[in-house]
Amino acid sequence: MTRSTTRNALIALAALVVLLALPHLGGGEKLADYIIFAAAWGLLATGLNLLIGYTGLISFGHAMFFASGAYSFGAIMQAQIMPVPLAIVAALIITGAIAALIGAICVRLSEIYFAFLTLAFQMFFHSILLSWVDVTGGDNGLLGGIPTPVFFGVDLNQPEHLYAFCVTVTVLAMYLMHRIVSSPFGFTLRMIRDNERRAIFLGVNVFAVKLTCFVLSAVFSSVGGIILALFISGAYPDFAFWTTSGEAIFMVMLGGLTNFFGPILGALILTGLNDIVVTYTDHYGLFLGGIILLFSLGLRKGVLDFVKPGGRKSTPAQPTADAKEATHADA
Amino acid sequence: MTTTMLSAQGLCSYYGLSQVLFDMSLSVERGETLALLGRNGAGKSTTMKSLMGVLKPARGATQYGGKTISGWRPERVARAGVGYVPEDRQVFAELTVEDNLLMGAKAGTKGQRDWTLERIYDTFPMLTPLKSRQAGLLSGGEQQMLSLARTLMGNPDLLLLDEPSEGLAPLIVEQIGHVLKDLRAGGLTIVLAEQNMRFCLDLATNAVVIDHGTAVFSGAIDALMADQALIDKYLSV
Amino acid sequence: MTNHKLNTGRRRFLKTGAATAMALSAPAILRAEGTGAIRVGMPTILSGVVSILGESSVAGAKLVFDEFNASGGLDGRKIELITRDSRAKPEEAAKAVRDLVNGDGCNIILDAEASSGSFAVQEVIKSIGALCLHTVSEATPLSADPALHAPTAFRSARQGIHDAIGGGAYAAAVAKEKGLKRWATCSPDYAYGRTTTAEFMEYAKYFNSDIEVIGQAWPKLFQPDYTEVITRILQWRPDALYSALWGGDLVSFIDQANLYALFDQTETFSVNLGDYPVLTAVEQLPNGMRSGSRYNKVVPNTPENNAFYDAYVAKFGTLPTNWSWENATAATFVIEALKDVGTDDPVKLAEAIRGRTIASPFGVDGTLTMRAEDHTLTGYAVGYGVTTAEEPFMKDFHTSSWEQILELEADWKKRQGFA
Amino acid sequence: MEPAALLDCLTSLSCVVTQTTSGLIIGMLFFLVAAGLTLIFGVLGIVNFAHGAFYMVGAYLAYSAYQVTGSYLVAVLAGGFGAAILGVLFERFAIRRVYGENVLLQLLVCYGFVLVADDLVQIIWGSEYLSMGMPQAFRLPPVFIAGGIVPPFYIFIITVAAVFAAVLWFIIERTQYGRIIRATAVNPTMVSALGIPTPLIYLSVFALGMFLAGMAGGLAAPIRALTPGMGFSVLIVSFVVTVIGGMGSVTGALVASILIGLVRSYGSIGFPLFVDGLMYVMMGLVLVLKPNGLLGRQEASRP
Repeated sequence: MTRSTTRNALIALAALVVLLALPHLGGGEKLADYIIFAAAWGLLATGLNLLIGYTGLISFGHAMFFASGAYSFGAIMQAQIMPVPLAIVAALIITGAIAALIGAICVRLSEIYFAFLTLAFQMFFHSILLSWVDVTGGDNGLLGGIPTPVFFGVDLNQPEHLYAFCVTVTVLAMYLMHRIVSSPFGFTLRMIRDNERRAIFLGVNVFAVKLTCFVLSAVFSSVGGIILALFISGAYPDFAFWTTSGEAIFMVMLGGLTNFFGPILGALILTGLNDIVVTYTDHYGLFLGGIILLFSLGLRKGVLDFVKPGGRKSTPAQPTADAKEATHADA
Repeated sequence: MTTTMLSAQGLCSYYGLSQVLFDMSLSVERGETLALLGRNGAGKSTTMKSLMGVLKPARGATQYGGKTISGWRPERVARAGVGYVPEDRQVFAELTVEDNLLMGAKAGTKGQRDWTLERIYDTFPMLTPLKSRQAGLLSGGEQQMLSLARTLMGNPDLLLLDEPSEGLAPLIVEQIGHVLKDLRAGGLTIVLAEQNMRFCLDLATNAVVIDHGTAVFSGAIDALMADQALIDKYLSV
Repeated sequence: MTNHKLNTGRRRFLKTGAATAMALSAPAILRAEGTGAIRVGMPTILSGVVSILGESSVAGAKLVFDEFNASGGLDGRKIELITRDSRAKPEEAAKAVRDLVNGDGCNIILDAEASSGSFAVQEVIKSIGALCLHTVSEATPLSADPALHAPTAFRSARQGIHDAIGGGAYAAAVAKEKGLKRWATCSPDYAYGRTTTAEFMEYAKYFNSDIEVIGQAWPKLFQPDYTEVITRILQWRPDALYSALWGGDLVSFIDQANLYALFDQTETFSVNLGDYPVLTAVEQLPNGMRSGSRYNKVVPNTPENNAFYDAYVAKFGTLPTNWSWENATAATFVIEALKDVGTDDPVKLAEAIRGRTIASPFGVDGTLTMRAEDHTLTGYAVGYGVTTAEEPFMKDFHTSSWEQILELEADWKKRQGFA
Repeated sequence: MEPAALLDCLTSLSCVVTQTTSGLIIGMLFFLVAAGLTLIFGVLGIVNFAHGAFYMVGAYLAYSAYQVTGSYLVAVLAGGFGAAILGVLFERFAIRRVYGENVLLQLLVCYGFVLVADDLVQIIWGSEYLSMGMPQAFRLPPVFIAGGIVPPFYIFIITVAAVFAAVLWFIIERTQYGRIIRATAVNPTMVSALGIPTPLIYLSVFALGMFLAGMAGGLAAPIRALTPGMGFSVLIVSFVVTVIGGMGSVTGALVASILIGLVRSYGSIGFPLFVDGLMYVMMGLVLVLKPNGLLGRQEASRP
């Protein structure tokens, strides 16, 4: 272990301790619920950002992996064939396999077409969840709750245990993702994002790298789905609906896609905003839509994009071709 | 009658974060043909773009016909009488030759419509049989003619002509030269950015030499020709 | 995934934490008791395509609670209704319920969620123990399946199987009279549409063995265009058509099928047609379409039900829906139980509601009962009538016999393994 | 799967007539929405996720206009122009600010707009289902052509949509304005350097697209229930149509719309449970095999 990885591990541990202590310092269950919810969404968003922010691939279909994590975990637990930790691993493997299949088809495409194809797959996945009633319960979701037998003395039926478990898994997943993006692999991703041609010249197998990233991104996003499934003791088709992807993308944008912690900050903000808007008004769309418009037309950059300017510059506000024009001109 | 038609002072332009023009200045008199010389990458095209408003200079000012036009959008500059023929021609590949010409059609600043399709086909006879051909299928020389003709359809008072001879066969270059001479004779003011000095000699009266985004010489083209050291330093390949 | 070392560390931490958490969360129940307002939480859908569901649910409950508050409340304690928009997302519904109970101190939840949301709410109720009345979901397993049972959760809504038995018997009789043998169905392609349709046809065949299903169309929920489904049904040339489409989808379907004169050629049984928002939206309601009972001023045609209708319209300016009466009923159960118990302790309230019979404008015999064995509402108006284009929109209403419904329901439960 | 039923249908003239016309009506209404979507993408480079919201607004405005005037024509025009005016405001104050920006930012602007629009519609028109009702002139029994059933109203809609397709084609291929928008799609800078105000072109194309969406909403108002959020399902199909036809190609949108319409009408007989699935599979296949769509433009080739 190098010094910086030791330091990061210590930071992660400290974050975990703080998170575990938080609800007991006066926040109560409301705070715990909020944190679990934001953690689930935050993992989806951070996983997604491995693609968007680090590789420059905009997936509009990540909700399907969020759902596949939740559904496979829930279904395995309902079948009562393995304990929670193994079921999680199995759910991640299943998601990884699905992602590898879909990724192999999608990552060859660029830009908007990649986004559309992932969106198409997601809609297909969603319709399977709805119509394969025997396995998925259709629109009723996985009926009957998700049983969670005690393992290693952890009883997820107790709110305190559930909270501690979810927070631990989240911190662990975040730590692993951080290690990935700061590894040589992470640098390769950024090189592909910034200059794919250069990467090819340098002998990088771009397809393999993109596919690996796609799978990793899907797997981490599915951890978020598993946490949400644990929290509400069920899985529902709307996990795979495009609006779920849309919200995750908004979280990435809101927090900032150039910063590793941007998406999770975005998740914290948006989850909080949702709670506030729903609590104080019946006009969700008006308020949240207004906030989104203000953000996208006013701020334009995520919160953490301001704190730490990343490698990406924003292009001037002119139609696409103008911007293209400027870059291929002489000097 | 010599009045200043177009002048620029202290233009600084950027592509993204990299600066390309540094304090670039020039001035063109009415009816004059000004050659903008310099090596590849010296900043000629950037100067043209900055004058046209296609690229917004970060600093500096441009006056045209007594008005400050820096900061104007290109269409406003064009409507004020400036015609622009870009370096890489930029014909609309999917449109036919005639549609390309019609795209450029507009009245001049005094409402004149001197350039009609007939006159264009007279001036550029090689375009006549190509009328309904897609512009993308034309040869480089034909595209250059088309691009120039398209701009003329807008009846400009001043022509910004960027590297018209680039990559073309000598015969075509010669034809273009003839057309330009006729235009000059008709009273059109021309700013001609070129690497090909020989091409400019016949056409231009004055010259500006650009290097590293700034004007290193400004004066009569004869004076430039006389200064072999300057030519060696900034223009020889 | 789980690291043993981490676990032991956390467990030690948890022990101290758990005690604090208990101390903090337990008073949530205590706090709400006493003299403050009694808080009733309602997660529901207030935005999007089915926002009418939420709006009319809130209105139905509000009508009853406001009246109760105006008459002095529970020894001066008012009932406060707190609503949360779940945007039809089950996870939001679950979180809203937790928040309503833990954060807002609601011991009573009226769950006005569509079926997926109601299953999510049921899971929360199982672990959190508040009193819950599901007021919208007609999904049968919610209360029929013992595996889903929660001691403090009830269904104050139609139960799919009740309508299926009542509707099946009615359809069988009409089929016999008119010689309708070849049946087609057209229902939305999701759990509600599929189970409702299967159960309806099952009982129609049970009562009339001549009935034969010759084709089934399953349009998607919220599909904008039904043309391909309509022309397909035309190809089958059925004698009769059953549909579980509802809401805006049903309005679109009728408008589009009218163009093909579908309803002139087939006898139509549309379980969800008889709801005011649908009836008033369809501009050209074909004559003689048959509908199951939803909410109607004249079903049952009693002064009490007429009075409810009038009060509702006067207060909200809109017509009551099926969801309105279901929520009004839930609110009435809550109030009756509160009067009995005197506090809003969920366990005591649940005891008071279990098996309770209340006087109600919506009961066939003027009463409704919350059946003790499976916490399901019985006694409401089930049956079919012929819809008309003008007020009261329903004629020749045939009320199904509850005796028959209960008998066949018991049998059905056995077959499903629910009893 | 019921291939036998499909075969039966294909060998029966009456069935072919019925299914083909129903395929056309499904397709042509999608086309009106998709045409604007694809035009806006082609010229402005914007994926307009708010398109469905304009369709919805058009339908609601048409409903209100019909309530007041009783004229279907006025209603449809109110839907079209109302949506166009709203489109002008949206372009001027929102979309214009994100041209050339990250596509995610564009999506967010549209997403925010959709949320606000849905909620405002709910506040203004209420959450009840609304139905405009069939205009008196079209309350006719269906006609039988070679044994196939065809509602007169649908003959009207197909005609209107076909006329609009022809007018659009004419505008784009045969007018100066059409030349300008085709050129702007490829090289806006050059267009602007020729003295043509591209911001106005963008604005007008956006307004045209919104006009088409709003008019489609108005045209469909007699046969589709109005609810807040109704634009969404229309949007999804329009996207599929746009992608299959080729983003930016109006002709492609027409071909793909009719294709999708026919697939739906015949598919509902041959493989009823897979009609939606087939749409997505078609879209997926097109994206993999021919990312630019059936008739999509190749990337601008500049000399």
